Amino acid sequence: MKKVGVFVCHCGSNIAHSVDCAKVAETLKDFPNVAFSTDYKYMCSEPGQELIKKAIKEQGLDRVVVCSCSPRMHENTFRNCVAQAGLNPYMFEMANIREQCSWVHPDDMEKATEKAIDLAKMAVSKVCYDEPLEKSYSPVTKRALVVGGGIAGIQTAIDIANNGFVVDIVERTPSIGGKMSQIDKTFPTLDCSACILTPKMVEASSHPNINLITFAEVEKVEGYVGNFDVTIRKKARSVDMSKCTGCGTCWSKCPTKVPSEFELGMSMRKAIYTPFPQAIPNKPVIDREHCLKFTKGICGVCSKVCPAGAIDYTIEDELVTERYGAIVMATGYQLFDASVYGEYGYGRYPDVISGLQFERLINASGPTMGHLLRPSDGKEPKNVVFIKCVGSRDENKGKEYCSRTCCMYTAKQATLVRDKIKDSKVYVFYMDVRTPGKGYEEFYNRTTEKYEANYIRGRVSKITQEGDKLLVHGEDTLLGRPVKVEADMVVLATAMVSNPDAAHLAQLVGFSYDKDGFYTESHPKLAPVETHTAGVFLAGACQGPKDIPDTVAQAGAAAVKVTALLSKDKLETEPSVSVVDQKNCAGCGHCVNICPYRAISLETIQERVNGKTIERKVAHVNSSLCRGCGACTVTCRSSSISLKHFTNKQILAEVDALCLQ
Amino acid sequence: MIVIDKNKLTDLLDALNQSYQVIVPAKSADLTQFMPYDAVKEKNAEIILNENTVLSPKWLFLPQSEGMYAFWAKNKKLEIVDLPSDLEKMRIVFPVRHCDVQGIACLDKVFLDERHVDGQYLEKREKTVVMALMCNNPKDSCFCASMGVDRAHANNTVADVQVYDLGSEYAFEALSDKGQQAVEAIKALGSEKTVAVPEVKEQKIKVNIEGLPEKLSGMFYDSIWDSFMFKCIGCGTCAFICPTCYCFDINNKIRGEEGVKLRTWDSCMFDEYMLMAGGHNPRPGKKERVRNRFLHKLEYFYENYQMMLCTGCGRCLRKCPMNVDIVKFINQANAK
Amino acid sequence: MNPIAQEMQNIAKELLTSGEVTAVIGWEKGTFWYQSTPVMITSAEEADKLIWDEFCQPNLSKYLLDYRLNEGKVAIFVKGCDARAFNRLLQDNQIERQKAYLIGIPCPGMKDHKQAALVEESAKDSVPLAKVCQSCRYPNPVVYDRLIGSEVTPRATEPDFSDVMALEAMTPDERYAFWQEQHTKCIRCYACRNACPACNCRNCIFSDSKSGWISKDVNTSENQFYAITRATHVAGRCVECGQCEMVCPSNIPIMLMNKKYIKDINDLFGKYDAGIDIDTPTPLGHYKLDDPEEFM
Amino acid sequence: MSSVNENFEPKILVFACNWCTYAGADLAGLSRLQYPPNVRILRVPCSGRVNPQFVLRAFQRGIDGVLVCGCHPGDCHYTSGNYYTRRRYLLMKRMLEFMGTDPERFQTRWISGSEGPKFQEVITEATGIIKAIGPNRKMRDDLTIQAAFAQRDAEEEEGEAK
Repeated sequence: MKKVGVFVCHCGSNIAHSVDCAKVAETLKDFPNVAFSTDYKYMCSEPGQELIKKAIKEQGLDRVVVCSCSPRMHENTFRNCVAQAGLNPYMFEMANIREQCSWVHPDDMEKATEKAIDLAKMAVSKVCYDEPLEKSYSPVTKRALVVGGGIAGIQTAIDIANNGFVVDIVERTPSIGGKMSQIDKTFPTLDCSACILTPKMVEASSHPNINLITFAEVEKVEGYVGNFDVTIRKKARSVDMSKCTGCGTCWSKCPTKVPSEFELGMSMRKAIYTPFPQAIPNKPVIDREHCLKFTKGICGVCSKVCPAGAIDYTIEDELVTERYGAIVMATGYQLFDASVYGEYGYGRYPDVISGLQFERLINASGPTMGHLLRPSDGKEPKNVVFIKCVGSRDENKGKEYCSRTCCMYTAKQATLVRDKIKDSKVYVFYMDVRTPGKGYEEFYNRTTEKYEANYIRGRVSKITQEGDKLLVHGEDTLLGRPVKVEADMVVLATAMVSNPDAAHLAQLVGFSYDKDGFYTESHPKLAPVETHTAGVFLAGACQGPKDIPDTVAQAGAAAVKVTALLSKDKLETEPSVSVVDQKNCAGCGHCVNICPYRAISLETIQERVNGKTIERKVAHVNSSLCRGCGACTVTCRSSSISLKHFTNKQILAEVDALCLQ
Repeated sequence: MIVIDKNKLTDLLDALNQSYQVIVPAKSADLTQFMPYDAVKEKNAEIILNENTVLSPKWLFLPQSEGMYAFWAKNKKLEIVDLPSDLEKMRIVFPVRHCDVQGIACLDKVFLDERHVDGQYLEKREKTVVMALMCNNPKDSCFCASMGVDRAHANNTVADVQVYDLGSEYAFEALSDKGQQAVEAIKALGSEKTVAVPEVKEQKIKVNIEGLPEKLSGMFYDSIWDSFMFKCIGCGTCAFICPTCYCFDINNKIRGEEGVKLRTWDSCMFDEYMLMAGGHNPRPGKKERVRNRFLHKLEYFYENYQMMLCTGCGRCLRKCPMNVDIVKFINQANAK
Repeated sequence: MNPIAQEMQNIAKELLTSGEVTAVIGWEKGTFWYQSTPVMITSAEEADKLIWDEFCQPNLSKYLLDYRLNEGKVAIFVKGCDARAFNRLLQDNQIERQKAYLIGIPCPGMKDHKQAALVEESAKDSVPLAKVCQSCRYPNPVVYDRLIGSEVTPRATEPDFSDVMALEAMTPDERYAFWQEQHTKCIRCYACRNACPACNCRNCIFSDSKSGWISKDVNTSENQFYAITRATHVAGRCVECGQCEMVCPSNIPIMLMNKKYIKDINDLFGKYDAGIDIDTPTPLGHYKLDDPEEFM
Repeated sequence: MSSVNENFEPKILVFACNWCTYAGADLAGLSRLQYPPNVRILRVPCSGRVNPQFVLRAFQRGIDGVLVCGCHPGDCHYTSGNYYTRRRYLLMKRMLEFMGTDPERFQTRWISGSEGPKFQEVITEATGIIKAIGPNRKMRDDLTIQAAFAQRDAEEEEGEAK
């Protein structure tokens, strides 16, 4: 026999004005398992709580129901109260007879009282199956991993490191810097991208709390918040980092030329190379796909000329496993392949280039030393056409979403053209101009007014080549007539898209992504840098297209979340979690797939069957990860998974209680 | 004997239905079973006289779910009250084949055992007139003769009326006072005649049970079980359609502060049948369960009551989903 | 003997003699002409028990659950539906692929053994195919190690929902009356569950009355709770072998409920056939953001 | 509608997820939005916790209507719970109707924490409809022992009279 105490609150007159609280208390006295029942003016007040504590002690109550306001209001108050009287705080339930009874049925005392009695009976029925629950704790490894070394990753790492925690940055390419290092100027301030990025790169590389692991990829992630075991593949550089001084002799002597990824194929690099002059670490790697030593077994010049003896062709990929408390995904984005739009001739006409190629062409350290020249004949273009939304906002050929940055970088590029080539004309074909950022609209206005860029609202239908000119056929939808523009160069504002392996990486780490491969935040408004996998956070364009200011802001936010997590010595876990009856579990694994937190895994247990020890797989809930949603309990046909505090028996008991005549 | 033309079947049933609740074998919603004649009429169901029903008449005396008593914990005080009888009228069940009559005889052994008479069972038996039909048209699954059932004369500890199928007529012979009263009720529909017991067709299936219980008592650890258990899927079909399986489980049906103590059929083929509270199961596998069922039917019951707990009705031969065949088993055991 | 049975016996002999498998599960002739029943043989001498005829409807795959702890491999014969059942068990992590040797048999369709039981053997030809077989779309095994005979043309390309639709066309009260009558017949023998390859829980919630879901009281309401719940547990997982309906002693049209779920799943979430591709998650095991929305 | 139904007060069970619908119901209360007193809210962490078997059970025990309510798709506190709810109950609703229950008696609705008025509206509408169609007699598993106690009481009275 359980000994339930029922305490009915008047809430002054808030409840009592339409619920006969004394009657509720009186009726409940006769309900099974109720040992004590009373009503009081303010249950949450000091004397009210004393009343509960006194009754627990004097009546020997082992569980308590308070009929008052919403549990969202005072559940914790009363849990603390019963705990102070020596009960487990989870041996407590609330019946909401204010928000969901007296306040909504003010004029019908009889029915409101009847309803309050039902709600109280439901709570008593549930509390009878309550079991003491304890919070559990898991340790926190005070080290963070940032995946991706672009501006998002760098900023996150610096912020975390400045808060006193060790951070590893894993970067796939030989250098950190990311896309921002390829950009010439940044809008709307037009400051030089390298000038603001390079100091950050240097800070990251020299920070005592930051370790750069470049030319490396995440291979495997196990564990959970506070304790992720991450295996990192350090790709073979063929250069001994401890010996190399970055003097550059090797790459100046290397005979093999390869199109430069950094310059988007518009100039050449060597087979032993650093991606760009300001690369960090400024130590080369050998591109084994092209190096003659690896392809043909000849050459070996770099090894011969290296004064430090740092070249080592025998180095192999190395797998290292490190434990981290938190992971930040800052893997950035890629550019949409504009050749999908055959009508624009990208890839066919050399003078139709992407926005990022434009950045390199106009950059002082780029292939043309900052002189804007046509790739086809090296002539300076006079008429430049920009086409926006190439791949964005186009469900048919591209992506449905808006890439957010293109309006602004196109405006920026238009001004740069006008700035560098005084007698030039620029035309911008657009669908809309979106400038929702500080100083953005002003910048756009300057582009059209001061820099006299011609904005034409309409789509380009095709581009044809006429001699050494490009003929851009489009429509001016504002004037409602076709337009033809003769251009020397066409710049396509290509969409930002997710990395081709973004989904793979998300599955590896264990969080979800949307149909476009962008990583899904835990809540679009209230948890924009969290994923729903505890301990995994997002920064930058891997979550969705964004510009540099937004990326840096998000990086800072992610860093704060990581810092908050790592500053704890242990993590308190939700006591209302799912638990598996492993004896009953058949190990079908349906719950594993349904759990949004990857809290459930199959583990092998040993069992005695007919005198033999056998092994079989059953589900296991990691209570550090489980957040108690209960989706698994419904998918489990054999009811082998139960959600503590909301067990099947408890809910059935409530249903039964309410249906009693 | 009273001889009544088969054409007058409806008149006969209607006449009986005046003073009795008549139960007949019938087919409704694609299932043959014993059901009240009133329901047969209401549903326009077909009365089935020439074959064994899928469900046996066992439920008339041992319902699948039966309340034993009601309890009430109002105001925290427990009260227990007997349930009122659900038999308002005397029942008459017509016709019951000799195999099923024998089945009732088996149930009598258990529930009317002198050491303990089950009151609810007794009431149902006393309030029911059993009209046994001597069937001269056996199906290919019938083997009652082999199981010691007298095909000409029904077990007279059970049958109140013996009915003979004369082709176009039925002959009724009262075997008990209850039976006599029932025959009186239909007397007017026919005429008194002396009738010879009709010839019966031989049954195709024959098994030899001579010395079987003794033989089986030495076969508990025999390898026969290893091969015999394979097919069984552990369902309760055999036990639930069987006219003799009588195992039941006792449980509660509770609504808040009131409830009923229920007894419900159970099957030793269910894996939870022998499950102990601590989780131990003395019959953990199919082998142990199949062995128990067959040994109960053919050895243990015989040892206790000197009769087989199988009446050769052939229901399980036809309805076991995977055809676990008791005849085949007996033959194999004999051959060992 | 028909050539398929001959080849079944040959393969069984070969596999048992070579020791590749420790047992072979197939069909043998049952008590009556309309019964073919599962059999397990462990030696080549027993191979002549194996048969193949139009009553081999028992689905063999679930028997593998009894031999999970078997050291060696077990061979089983699989028709289209047995193969889907095998995939069902694989997808539910109940068996290991490498512990089974599957001998596929393209299936011409099995006769309705319940109908057959009503007539003499001489009228065998007039016995119709079992209901599920009449609209079978996967008569050829979808997974096997070895195939006997040549593939057959499926009898249907689209599922047949005419019986479901007929019921849908009734009024709620008519439908209720229909199911009341059906579920009143249920004796809760659980043959449907035990024969079903998708019912592979270690302990069924209906076996444990302490689970609180259901009492042992057999009445129409509880029977209906059982029926709906079982259909729901099997929803998106039913391989349409029809075993449930075939083994039901009370002739309850159980597949009607399973097919209702299949039809609705196809309509709502896109066409899905269970037990075909084990890497595709089951319809109730995943979701799409753009699933139909009716609850706004 | 008949006069019988005018006096009929249905009981309606509402499964409400803690984060949206329960909060929405609280908001309705805070805003003093009135609705019929026929509903009883059962709080669950997430609509994904609501096992269809709970709904069947409620009907067995004689409830007149059931609503399963959760966050709007995309708003689930646990990311995906309501997407599973949507799949499960799109099917369950159809199955219940296939079994012959009255379609009006079971609904799934998304009600967010800010939708107090929507909560009021949904409850008012559902109560009205169910009131109109009368008490639910389908699928019930009643305990019929009243007769036993009535008989016992009668006998006792008779005994006392003697």
